[in-house]
Amino acid sequence: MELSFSPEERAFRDDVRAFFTEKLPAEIVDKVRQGRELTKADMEHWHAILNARGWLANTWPKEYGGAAWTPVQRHIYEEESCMANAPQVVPFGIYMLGPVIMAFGNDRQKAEILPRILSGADWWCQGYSEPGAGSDLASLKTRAVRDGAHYVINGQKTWTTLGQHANKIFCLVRTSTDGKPQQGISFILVDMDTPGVEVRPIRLIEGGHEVNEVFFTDVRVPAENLVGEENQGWTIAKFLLSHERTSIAGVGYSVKALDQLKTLAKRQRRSGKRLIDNPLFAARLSEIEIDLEAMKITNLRMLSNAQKNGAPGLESSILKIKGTVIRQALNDLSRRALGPAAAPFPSEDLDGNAAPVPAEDRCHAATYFNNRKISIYGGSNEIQKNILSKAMLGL
Amino acid sequence: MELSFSPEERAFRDDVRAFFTEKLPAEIVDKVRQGRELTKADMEHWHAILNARGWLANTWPKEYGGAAWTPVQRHIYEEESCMANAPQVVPFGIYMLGPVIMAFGNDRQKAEILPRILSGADWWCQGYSEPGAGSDLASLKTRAVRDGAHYVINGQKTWTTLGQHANKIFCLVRTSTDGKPQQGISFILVDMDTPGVEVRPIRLIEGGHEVNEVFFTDVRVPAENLVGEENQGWTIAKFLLSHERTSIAGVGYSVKALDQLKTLAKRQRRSGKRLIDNPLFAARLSEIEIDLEAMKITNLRMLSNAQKNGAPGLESSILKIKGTVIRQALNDLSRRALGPAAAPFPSEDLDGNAAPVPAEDRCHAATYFNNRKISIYGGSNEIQKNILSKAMLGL
Amino acid sequence: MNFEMSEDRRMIADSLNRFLGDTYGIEHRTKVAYDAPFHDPEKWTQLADLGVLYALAGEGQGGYGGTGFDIMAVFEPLGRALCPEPVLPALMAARVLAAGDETANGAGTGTGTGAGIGPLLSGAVRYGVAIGEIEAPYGLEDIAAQAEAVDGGYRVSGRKSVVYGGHVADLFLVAARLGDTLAVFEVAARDCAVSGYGLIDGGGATEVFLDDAPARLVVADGAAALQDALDAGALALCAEALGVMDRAFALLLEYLKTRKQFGQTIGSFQALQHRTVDLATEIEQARSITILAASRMGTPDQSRTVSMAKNLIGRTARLIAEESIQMQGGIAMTWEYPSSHLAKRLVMIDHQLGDTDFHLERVMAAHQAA
Amino acid sequence: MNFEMSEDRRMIADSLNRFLGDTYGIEHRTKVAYDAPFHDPEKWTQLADLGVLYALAGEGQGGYGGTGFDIMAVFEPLGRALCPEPVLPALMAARVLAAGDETANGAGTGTGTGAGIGPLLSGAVRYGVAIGEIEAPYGLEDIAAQAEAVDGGYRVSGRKSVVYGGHVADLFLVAARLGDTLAVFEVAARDCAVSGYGLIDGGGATEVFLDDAPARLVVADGAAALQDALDAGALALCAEALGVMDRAFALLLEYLKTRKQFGQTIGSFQALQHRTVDLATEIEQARSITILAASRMGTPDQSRTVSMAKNLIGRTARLIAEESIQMQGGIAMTWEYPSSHLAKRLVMIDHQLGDTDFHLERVMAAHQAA
Repeated sequence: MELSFSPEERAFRDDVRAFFTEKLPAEIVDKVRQGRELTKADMEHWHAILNARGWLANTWPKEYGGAAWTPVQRHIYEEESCMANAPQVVPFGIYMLGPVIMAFGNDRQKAEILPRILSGADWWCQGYSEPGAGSDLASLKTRAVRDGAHYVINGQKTWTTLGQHANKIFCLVRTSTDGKPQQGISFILVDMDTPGVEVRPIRLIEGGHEVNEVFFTDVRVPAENLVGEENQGWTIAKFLLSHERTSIAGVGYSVKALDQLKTLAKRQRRSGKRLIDNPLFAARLSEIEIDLEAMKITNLRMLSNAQKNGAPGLESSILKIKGTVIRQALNDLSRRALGPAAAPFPSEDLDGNAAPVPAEDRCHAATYFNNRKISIYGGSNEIQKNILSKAMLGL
Repeated sequence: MELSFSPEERAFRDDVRAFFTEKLPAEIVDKVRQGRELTKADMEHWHAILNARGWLANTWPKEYGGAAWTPVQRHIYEEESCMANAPQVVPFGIYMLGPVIMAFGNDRQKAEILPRILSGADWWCQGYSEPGAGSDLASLKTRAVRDGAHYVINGQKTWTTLGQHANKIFCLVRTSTDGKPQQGISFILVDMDTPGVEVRPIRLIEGGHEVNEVFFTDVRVPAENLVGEENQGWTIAKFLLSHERTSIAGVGYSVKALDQLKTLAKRQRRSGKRLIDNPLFAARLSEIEIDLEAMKITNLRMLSNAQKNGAPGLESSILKIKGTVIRQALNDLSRRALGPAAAPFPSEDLDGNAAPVPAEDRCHAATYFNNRKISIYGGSNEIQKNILSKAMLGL
Repeated sequence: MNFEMSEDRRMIADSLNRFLGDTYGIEHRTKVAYDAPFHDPEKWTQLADLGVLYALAGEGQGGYGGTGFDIMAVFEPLGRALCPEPVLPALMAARVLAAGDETANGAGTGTGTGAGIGPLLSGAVRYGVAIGEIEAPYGLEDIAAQAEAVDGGYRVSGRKSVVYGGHVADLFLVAARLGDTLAVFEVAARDCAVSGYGLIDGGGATEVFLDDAPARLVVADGAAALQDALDAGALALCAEALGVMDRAFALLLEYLKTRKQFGQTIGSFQALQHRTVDLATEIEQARSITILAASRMGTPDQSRTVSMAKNLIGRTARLIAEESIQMQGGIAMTWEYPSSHLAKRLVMIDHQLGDTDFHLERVMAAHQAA
Repeated sequence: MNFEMSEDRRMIADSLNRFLGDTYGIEHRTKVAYDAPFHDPEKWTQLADLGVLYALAGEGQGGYGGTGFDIMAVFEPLGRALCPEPVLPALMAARVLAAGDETANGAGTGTGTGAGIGPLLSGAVRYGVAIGEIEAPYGLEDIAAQAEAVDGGYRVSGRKSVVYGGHVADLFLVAARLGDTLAVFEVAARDCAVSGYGLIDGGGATEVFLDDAPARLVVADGAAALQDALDAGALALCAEALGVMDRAFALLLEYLKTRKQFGQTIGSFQALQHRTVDLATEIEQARSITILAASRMGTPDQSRTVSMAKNLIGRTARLIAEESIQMQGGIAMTWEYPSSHLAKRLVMIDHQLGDTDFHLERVMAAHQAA
């Protein structure tokens, strides 16, 4: 048993840490720390900084301009990224489309698409979910009908994250209704400025705009925009779902959230004492801390497996389930720690003097509500349990 | 809204309380208080005392020697019984077979069976469950084949509570394999001393003997022992299950257990303080107390409905589920409160001096383990949830 | 034993349900609840004209209610409609002003009401009840605001935080230390610096900055009156939560019965069925404890029982909120769908007038004192 | 980073698993665990002959192990077999005696071992470790037993409660106050009044009554040595619990796959599937925290991390116990079926060397001190 990282991995951690210290813009750190929304420019700026260092496409092979990190390096990066209040990389081009193109795309697609992801020329978004088909992708209804050298797409996608910033979208569409519902699905790329594509914002529970509906009305897309074979979409979708799940536990976020919560609990006062000295609060905080310490090791154990076996196993579903539960429990405690001061709607109008809490703690209620999503998206925790029950336990 | 009992009901409570003070034998109280097993003689003694007062068959109509209590009176009696550490009435004759005979039995059966339940001449036990058919009664396999003026019974029953004391057993048996599995079941009465009946004890998790297996090998039973029509057993079983569920929440037990726990928590010491002054323990105790206060009202609300509508509704399943959860949580806390002293096996060998806890708290671990049964028997909590989901929520 | 509402109270509840159902639909509510003034002034007037506020005070104060069951009858419909109108501060102010009346007429430590309770009950004058502070969010013990007698009147200084409905209040009832006692003062809104804001679950509140603000003494020894107002307010929040929960649960149930996944209604999945039954069970329990607390108003057990109720409501409301979002999935995460707003209210009620832990500690203290 | 057991430790674990699997089946276990002497003396000798006890001490003490991972390697198989042999007191005694050795050879406050650690590791001499008292069940702070120096030796008085394995001990290591410090003494079993009894989850323990019992000083300033023994013991219990949980879960899974109800295997019911996945998840977490605690033995973080592990193990073990009974139903309530005994051990481990709350408070204290 050896729980620590190798000397090389520790040196890598030092590099990452130094990079964040030098290159991460202070105004972006402030926004992340305070839980405020980043602008499109913020995200593009950060991508450019990462790309200049060669770290944007950290999981891509070097031949495509990637960093070819091991799962452990990726993990170390994610941890440090959270601790430094760095923004997450927008995943749709880097972690989702990129690997799909490398695995299923043709040479032309590789040559055209991958460099534009790195350069920031394209902002991709994802067209998977549909109204009425949340976790059940096989039932999707958006049709793509072949018409000469084009496909004509009609239908609606939803939950398209950051679609308001995107110029491109990759979609799962139905190209056939023969056979099982999974068999008639294809993976296709669409320019967002094609006539007939319309993006409508969805406002979320806490008031923010991060997801959208995307409507397709007689949208004509060149047939060469198909990735892989026609009706091969289900294979691609499964490839994507099983890909890149080692950081799915969100341990880095939780570690950061716990840190912030401890500071908050030492500042807040209840009945003349620090909140951390309230036994009920301290007990809850400590229980979550213990769960999180265990989760860190669970994550490393599965990472170690992934490093050895090439790919994460089913256990990644365990990370997803327990990781989201822990994170939501921390969000819950941070909200509670504020007492009545959690209630004001986060808004630029609330100037420093009038707000009952400092800026870095003003979004805890909003974050709590917004993060109810993490146990729903990417395959809800219920779906993960169905999968584990069958595939891991054999029930 | 009026949460209190009527003047008549309060007077009744006074009567009950006075009765317990006068008539309940001290040596029985000690055993109940300490969680020790009662002997057959103890239970018969108590039945005789109750019967002398006319309260043994408290739910039976007066014409059969019952007390014809309202649901509220029954509830008040149960509460006081728990508070007084009185034994429960052995339910099989009084609450189960009696009502069945009154509803489905013929005149001869009524005349022969009911008086002998009251007098204690017969001790009935229940032959429902079978190995492999716990909550799923419809799948029972014990066969009764008509042979002239007799049925010949072969099969096995299990979980027969206090069967070791009984001279009679009422059984559900399969008399037909035609149609749906529910349709071929009959309700029949068997003398335990008939050749071919064998009782074998089942030892439970905590070491006690309260349930048994009963084996039937070519047991010849007179055909007139059938209750109701042949193949009417399912109807009778459902009648029994829906009957008499107002005290199913076990609120009285929980109130008593909470009382005892409070005393214990003021006596036990941890880190130089009383256990009740430990905030984590006090918080848990208080949460359960709150749940129990709510359950008392929930119980009364449903009782009030039952009083009005004649029979308890589906809500009795809610009482069962939540009532058992609360009781088990109290048992859990009582066990924990003892610390290491919970560990000794309760035994007569442990004399007062050598045991690390006083006699009244010596069985908390055993009770905790034994009471895991209350969420399993009588239709497990999972079965109750299935029922509620369909019948109450329409899912 | 009888668990039916009296005829009078059913009439209040029915007329409120009808009024809110007809005129305060979820779209209207969402429109007004999140934009200044974070409620609908016209609807406020209509609500007052219905006589709802009179149900919150006893006959001695010119009302026709004021018991625990009256509070339930009013606030449950408000919850069901997710109504952001500032009725809660009116209830709490009425309790304090009534105590002011009593002490003024009795032992003489109070000074009686200024405008009188009449304008409050008619809806003409709106009060904010300013008790909590940043370092004393829930309890009375640590209140730091100070008052002093000056020139035959009083002056009050301090900061009151997250005063619900304070953004539209004409007058504030302010808890402040006067020598050794905790007193209650009336301060005109124009004499304080107020800075209002909207709340994440709709409705509005304000910070109140008092800097030697001229004040009228309402109750000199005000701890009991304030505690009574806090208890009545907490009971009202419990009843409100019941209304919200009922509606949230009904929406969930409807969703489970209609929405299909993998070719089946979601409600046919056993894991969700069992969780839904758990929710139904907890809602019954929440209703029971609220009924109990209502019945104990005005008895020596008032505070302890209200704390029990607020604790259980806090636990249950969060459970319903989280589970109803989780089981309905993405749709319940959206602003457009009522469940999200119901869930926010259910969670944030725990931040008003004492959270689950605060009230649990009061129940614990009762055991530890024995 | 590497989460595989070293070759040496895998050999210990494998040979233990093989020995216990071959000779300590559940029927044998149930027979010996609940009747005096509540273990199997012959098996104890064989276990010692396997060299298992040597794995619990470092090379300096004549052993070949003694690290956190050695403790895991020994106690997980013991748990899997639900083995009632008194290995735990041997581990804890070895830690204390080692500290005695060190202090005796070092600063001189200890007096060295009497019989020496050798007979303990060979299994020839059995120790009981007598720390807890009725009013000081888990912590060292409130120990009341008193020692005094008499005639060049020592005498100890007091009562020690629920001393695991003490019913078959030759010698006791007793924590007692000597002036201002907490010291550790060795007392022969024949010099105390002992009253042994069986335990509800199998195995035995004793009350130890000391009345001016002649004693040998082992460590004069013994708090650190005792804490180390408690930490090592708690880690051993965590590892034992992992073994028990794995077996309990395997039985549950088998039951779910084979037992039918309403014509389907029970394991096909989604509500049970989800709960079973939850159990599997928590078992992974329990293993992780135990690995972490094992890795921190001998570091400044030892005590705090062991407390984290014992807390999480306590929570998880109870969950597995309760859920495995509930999901298997009546059969798991019976003495004849192994699940019942596994469940009892899982629950009762929380009553040894500090329960979930005790250890949680130690973790809380670390935050509050900062």
